[in-house]
Amino acid sequence: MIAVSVLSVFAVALLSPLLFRRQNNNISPWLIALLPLGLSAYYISLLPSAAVGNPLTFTRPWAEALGASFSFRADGLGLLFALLISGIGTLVVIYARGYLNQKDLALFYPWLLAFMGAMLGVALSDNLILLFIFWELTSLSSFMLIGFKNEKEAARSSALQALLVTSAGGLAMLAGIILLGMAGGTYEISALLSNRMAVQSHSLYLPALILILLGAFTKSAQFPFHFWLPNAMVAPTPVSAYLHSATMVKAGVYLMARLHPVLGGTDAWTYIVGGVGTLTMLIGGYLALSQTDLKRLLAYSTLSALGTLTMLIGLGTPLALKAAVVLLLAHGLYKGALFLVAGALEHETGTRDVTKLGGLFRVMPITAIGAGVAALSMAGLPPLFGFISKELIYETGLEINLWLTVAIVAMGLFNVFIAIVVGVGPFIGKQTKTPNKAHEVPFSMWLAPTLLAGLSLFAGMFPGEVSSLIISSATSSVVGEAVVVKLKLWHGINPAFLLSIGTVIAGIALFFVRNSLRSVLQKFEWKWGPGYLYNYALEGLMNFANWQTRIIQHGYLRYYLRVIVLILTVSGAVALWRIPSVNLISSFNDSNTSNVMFYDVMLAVLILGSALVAVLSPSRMGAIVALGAAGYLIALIYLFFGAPDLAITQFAIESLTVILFVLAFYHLPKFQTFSSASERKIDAVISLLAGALMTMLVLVAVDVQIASSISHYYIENSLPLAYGRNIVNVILVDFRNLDTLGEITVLGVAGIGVYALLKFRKGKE
Amino acid sequence: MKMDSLILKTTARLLLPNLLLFSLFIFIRGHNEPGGGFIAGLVASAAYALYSIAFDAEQARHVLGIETRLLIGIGLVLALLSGFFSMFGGQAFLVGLWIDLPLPSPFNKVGTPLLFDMGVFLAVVGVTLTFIFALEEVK
Amino acid sequence: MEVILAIVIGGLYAAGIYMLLRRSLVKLLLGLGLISHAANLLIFTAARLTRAASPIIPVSEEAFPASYADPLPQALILTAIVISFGVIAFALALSYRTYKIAGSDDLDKMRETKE
Amino acid sequence: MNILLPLPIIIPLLTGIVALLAYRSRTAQRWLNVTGSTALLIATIFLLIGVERNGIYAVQIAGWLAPYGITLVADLLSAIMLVLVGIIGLAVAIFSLADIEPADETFGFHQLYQFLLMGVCGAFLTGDLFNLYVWFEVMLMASFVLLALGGDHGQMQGALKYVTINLVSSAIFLAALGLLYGTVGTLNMADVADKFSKELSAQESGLINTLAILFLIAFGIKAAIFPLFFWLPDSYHTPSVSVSAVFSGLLTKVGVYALIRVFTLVFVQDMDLIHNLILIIAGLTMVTGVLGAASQMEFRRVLSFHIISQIGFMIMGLGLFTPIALAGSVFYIVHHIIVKSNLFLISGVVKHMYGTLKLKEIGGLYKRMPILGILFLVVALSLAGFPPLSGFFAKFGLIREGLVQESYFIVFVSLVVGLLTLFSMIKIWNEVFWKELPEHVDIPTSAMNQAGLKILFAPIVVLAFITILIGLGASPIFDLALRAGEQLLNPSIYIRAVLGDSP
Repeated sequence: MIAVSVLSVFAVALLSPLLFRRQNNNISPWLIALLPLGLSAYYISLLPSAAVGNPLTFTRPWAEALGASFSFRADGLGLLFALLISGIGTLVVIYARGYLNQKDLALFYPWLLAFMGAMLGVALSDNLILLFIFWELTSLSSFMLIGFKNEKEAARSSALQALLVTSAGGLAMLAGIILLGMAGGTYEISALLSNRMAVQSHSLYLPALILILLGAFTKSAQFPFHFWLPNAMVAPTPVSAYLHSATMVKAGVYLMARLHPVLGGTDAWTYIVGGVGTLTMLIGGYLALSQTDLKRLLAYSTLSALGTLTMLIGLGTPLALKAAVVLLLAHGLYKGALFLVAGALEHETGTRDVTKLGGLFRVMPITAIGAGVAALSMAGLPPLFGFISKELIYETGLEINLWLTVAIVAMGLFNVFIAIVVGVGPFIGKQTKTPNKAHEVPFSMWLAPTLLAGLSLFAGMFPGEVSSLIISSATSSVVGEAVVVKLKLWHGINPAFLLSIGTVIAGIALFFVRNSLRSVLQKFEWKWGPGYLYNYALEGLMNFANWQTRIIQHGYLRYYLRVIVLILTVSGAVALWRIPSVNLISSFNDSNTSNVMFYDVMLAVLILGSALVAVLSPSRMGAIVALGAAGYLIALIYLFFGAPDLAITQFAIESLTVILFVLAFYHLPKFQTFSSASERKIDAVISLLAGALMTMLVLVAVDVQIASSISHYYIENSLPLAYGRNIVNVILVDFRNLDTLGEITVLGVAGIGVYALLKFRKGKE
Repeated sequence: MKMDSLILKTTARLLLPNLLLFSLFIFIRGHNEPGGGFIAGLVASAAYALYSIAFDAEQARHVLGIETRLLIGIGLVLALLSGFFSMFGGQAFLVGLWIDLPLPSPFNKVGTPLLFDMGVFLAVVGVTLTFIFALEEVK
Repeated sequence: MEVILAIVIGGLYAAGIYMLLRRSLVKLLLGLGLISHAANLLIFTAARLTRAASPIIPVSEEAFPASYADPLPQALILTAIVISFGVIAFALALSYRTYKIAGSDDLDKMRETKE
Repeated sequence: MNILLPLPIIIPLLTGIVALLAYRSRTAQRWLNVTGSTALLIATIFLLIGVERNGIYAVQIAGWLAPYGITLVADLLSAIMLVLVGIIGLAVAIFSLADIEPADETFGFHQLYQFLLMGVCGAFLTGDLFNLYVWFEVMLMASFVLLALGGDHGQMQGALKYVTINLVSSAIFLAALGLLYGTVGTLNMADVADKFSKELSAQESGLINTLAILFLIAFGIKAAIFPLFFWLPDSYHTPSVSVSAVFSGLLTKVGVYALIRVFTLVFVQDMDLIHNLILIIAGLTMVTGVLGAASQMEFRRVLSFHIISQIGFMIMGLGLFTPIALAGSVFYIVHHIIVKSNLFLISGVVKHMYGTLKLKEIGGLYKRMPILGILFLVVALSLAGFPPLSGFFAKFGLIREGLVQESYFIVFVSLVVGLLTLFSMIKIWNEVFWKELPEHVDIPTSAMNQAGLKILFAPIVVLAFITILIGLGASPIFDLALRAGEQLLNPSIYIRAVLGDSP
């Protein structure tokens, strides 16, 4: 049933275009939304059994030789994710109906749903290979969605960037998964979880960890791989809300949380994951400060949140993990809402520039309320869920050390500022003039943000219920053993609370100096970031590829041949040289040099002479005649050494070849010398060396006899069994007649070819 | 390309049947003496090649009386067919089958290898003449 | 004797390869011819030479004399000769056509690597 | 099995000959081509089923004892390759009905096509090294003509290089054969293997190593490995699309097959050095090929360079030399043949739509033909090793085995190459499907009617479906590949099947 829940999304994705075959179909999006809605209900129904540590599982064998199996498992962490995915998914499906036009929807929903299915697969897989498959599918569907407005160059290049960065990480992760499988003896996650000691003491632990983390970091846009996420904001806003804040980018976080019980707890884990997370948290928040584009602002703040999550998982204390799980949910709710608000604003006003937006409360009150509540949650004010989350994070910091606390407080400060800029700023003050005249958005577009904001409020009001329903079991999955989490809204006045008040006040203060803050920060913009490096590397790669291809695949046939001949000569010579007791002198031994007669030498000299003439002759006729002469002389050799059939055939073929050459050369140009003298010298050396190699090969081979020839069989059986006295002929037409069949086929094909080449005229039938 | 020479023409006309007979001779004795389908085919083509040089390709084609590509096809078919007989008897492809005839040697043994060789002969003639005629007919 | 033929083979290969490396299409064709000679002679030599009788059973006899030339390489060479004959004929036609279209037999001018 | 084994040679030969005899009728030849290809597919499927159930088949053609006559042998590798020939043969035969120009048909396309298939099948079936040479020549000769058929400028330039370099390869092969025969006096692969397997002197094994190098070079040229692949990218984009599709699927794979065959059967003694050499070559082949692809801006040229890059993956398994690695290679070959031919076929539809394959002059096809877009994406991503398509499992098996064998360098290279493959596939996607049609370009009013398009689409859809199927049903196919790999690493089974139980 879990498997069905995942696969059903893909099935609907495939079928959804059919819903849009009719023009102007307003109902289809609602129909489609029923699917994730139903899935949410289903996943909620699975929560109780997960909470008591008895998650629903499903396993079918698949590619067993490779270790892949079709197994799913719905524990607390998986269900928390699945609910975020299906719940926010439902709202995004509805939202998109208002945001995009009818024509685009038919191409949009399949990919959105494919993404949803892939994401559910990631969350619920219990096999690392299966998880990886879904993981890559999220990259692909994300690629298609980022590039949705594919006429735009920016959309295409951003989509490519996101795909390349996440796929690169994905490939590293694949290697990491394989190593982990080797260390832990299985790819089944639930089995690995109980195998922690074996994995962590294995020599492959560190490489596996680093490689898997590379996958998680790229996916979750951790520094220094963060740059693709802001660029991905070219996607339609529903996509940004869904993929790039609430779900996909958290896949990396999910993976780290999922594998924490196996891989976590070591120094390497703490320093790498915690360090990278902290860096990302600060850099993301800092970069957000100077942004004025709503979506980029949100994107950078998402980076900061992802960094925070990573940091918390890296720290790995029970408190930190609890804080991570809570933040995961809180962030999904408020950030999703804020993105959708941003989309609504852009949709209505035609701009996303916060400096151009103001006073929209009057015209868009419902959106404004949703935005405000979500912003308050983000800023961490009670009684919203964001407050609970923030308090936990502050406590974590205080629990560990001062420096971390400072970093966390800075993050909190950034968050307050961003929340106000995005969720409050556009709605207060004087109404500004915008490209389009703003109205309240339609129902389908305000439903999602307000509902998400409402959930933030609800969760903040009833933290106990939320924690017993899902947070506890999710935290248990991350910690690796059963823990009970009791969340409370009010902890009393403690250091964390005091810090909260401080950051909120400071954040509001920052908001009032936002313009000068931006102008100061923009002066310090750092263009040599990893994004720049990406472009530089891509360009460098292209230049290198072009250069390499020009060098190798230059189109000059003679240089191609030179390389091949040189490789043959050099490798042949090396191989010969490695044979013990081979040297030039020993080849001229008695058996090889005996039995030489005068006319043999004459013949050899003549053949070599004609070859030389063929090479040096300035006239075509001379060369052809020389070639023919060489052929005839070789026929004589055949004749002298007991091969009359060969001799006759060689004679006949040579004559015909000469005729063909003459006929063809009649139409071809005279000999010309194109190459320079030095080229000719080089070629002469190369060919002489190659010739020398062949000579050596023959001499060595003639000296070695591993087994004697099988020919005695032909001699013995030719007459009694094949009724022929000419054994060569019998071999050709009987013993090895398949060769001959192939050979006359070659001839026949050559005939067809010559005919086609010489007679072909375009258009002639 | 063609040579306008009366001597050549006469020679070619005279040589053609003789060379063909000679090629048949080479073909038949090929199983026991140097010779066989290849060589015979080359000799036969030489006869037509000479003719085509003396006259021209078109007249040579006329004397040949059959499209050269068809000749290739027939040659290949014969060679292939010779391999089928054994398959009908449940043996492998291309196994030689022989029957005895009450004739003097070398005609006393007739078998599929001869048919095969015949295919080789025709294919060689067809191909060689395709080459030569096509090259001669190039404008 | 093998030494002599080995040198001849090496010489033929050298000549053929040298011709292959020329820029002129026409010379390339001659190179192919020379290399095929060399290869055939190589098979012949590598299979060991003998001045003994050719592998034909005399009509008067039912069995074969003790010393004979190995028939198998001969059959192989025969096949190879015929195949290279077909190949060279095709190469000639190809060169003719190329020359007609390109208007040159300079191979360096035939390097359409980019499209 | 007496009947079944030579059928993959007989069927195309007979079809080709009949088509040659019917040279006057274009229609008859078209029907013959499709019928013959269908028959071939059926025969090869039966053969695979038989070999899978009963073990290696061997038939002594002409009925002579094993090392003396020519033996046709079908082990699992051969049978798998033959089925692939059947599939691609039929797919491209159908595609060609709408793709090939009438003039090319008149001048023998269908005949040549069948002769090509015959050569390929012969190469996969034969158990005799010289016979392998003959099949190589059949295949090459047919490919020469197919490449040149149509005779335009680019084709001639490509054909010249293709022909010359392949002839050089044949010459090296022939020389190696001659030397081999002189040394062991036999040409039957099983017999050679048998004779090599006894105790050898240092000089003997040294010579065998030298011969192995010669074979490596000769087959390496045909397989298009680094740095011997020059002929491929300069020619594969020139002929009609059907021809490049069948070339891309089958020809280089014959070279790869031959490499796998001789280096698992014949040259198996003391080959560590050569295995390492093969791994290095595999890495370089992957990298240079994929970089070449990245630098190209023509649809088929990109695809051609990718063939090279993927040859690297195929021989990677040979270099690792374990059952799973060889299974990975076999699986990779299966996947590659299906996918690569299909990509060429898709390029054919594009060519019919736009009249060109230069990426700069194409665009906007996603909106025009979304289904073709999706098909391309499925196939291209499979090529890039994207899960859960066929390419993923192919790559996965190789990479896993590479890690197990601690050959980290080649694993690293193959991962990076996978990424670059994705990059250049996406380049095609961006240029052909996503980008808007450049303004200065006019779409030619396509002469292709709906019926013609359907014929073009049919094989594409089927092959894409097979790609997905291989991915989702990876298990049985990988198991089959694994058994093929195990068979390859136990040459004694093969030798016994050919020579019989008594040595």
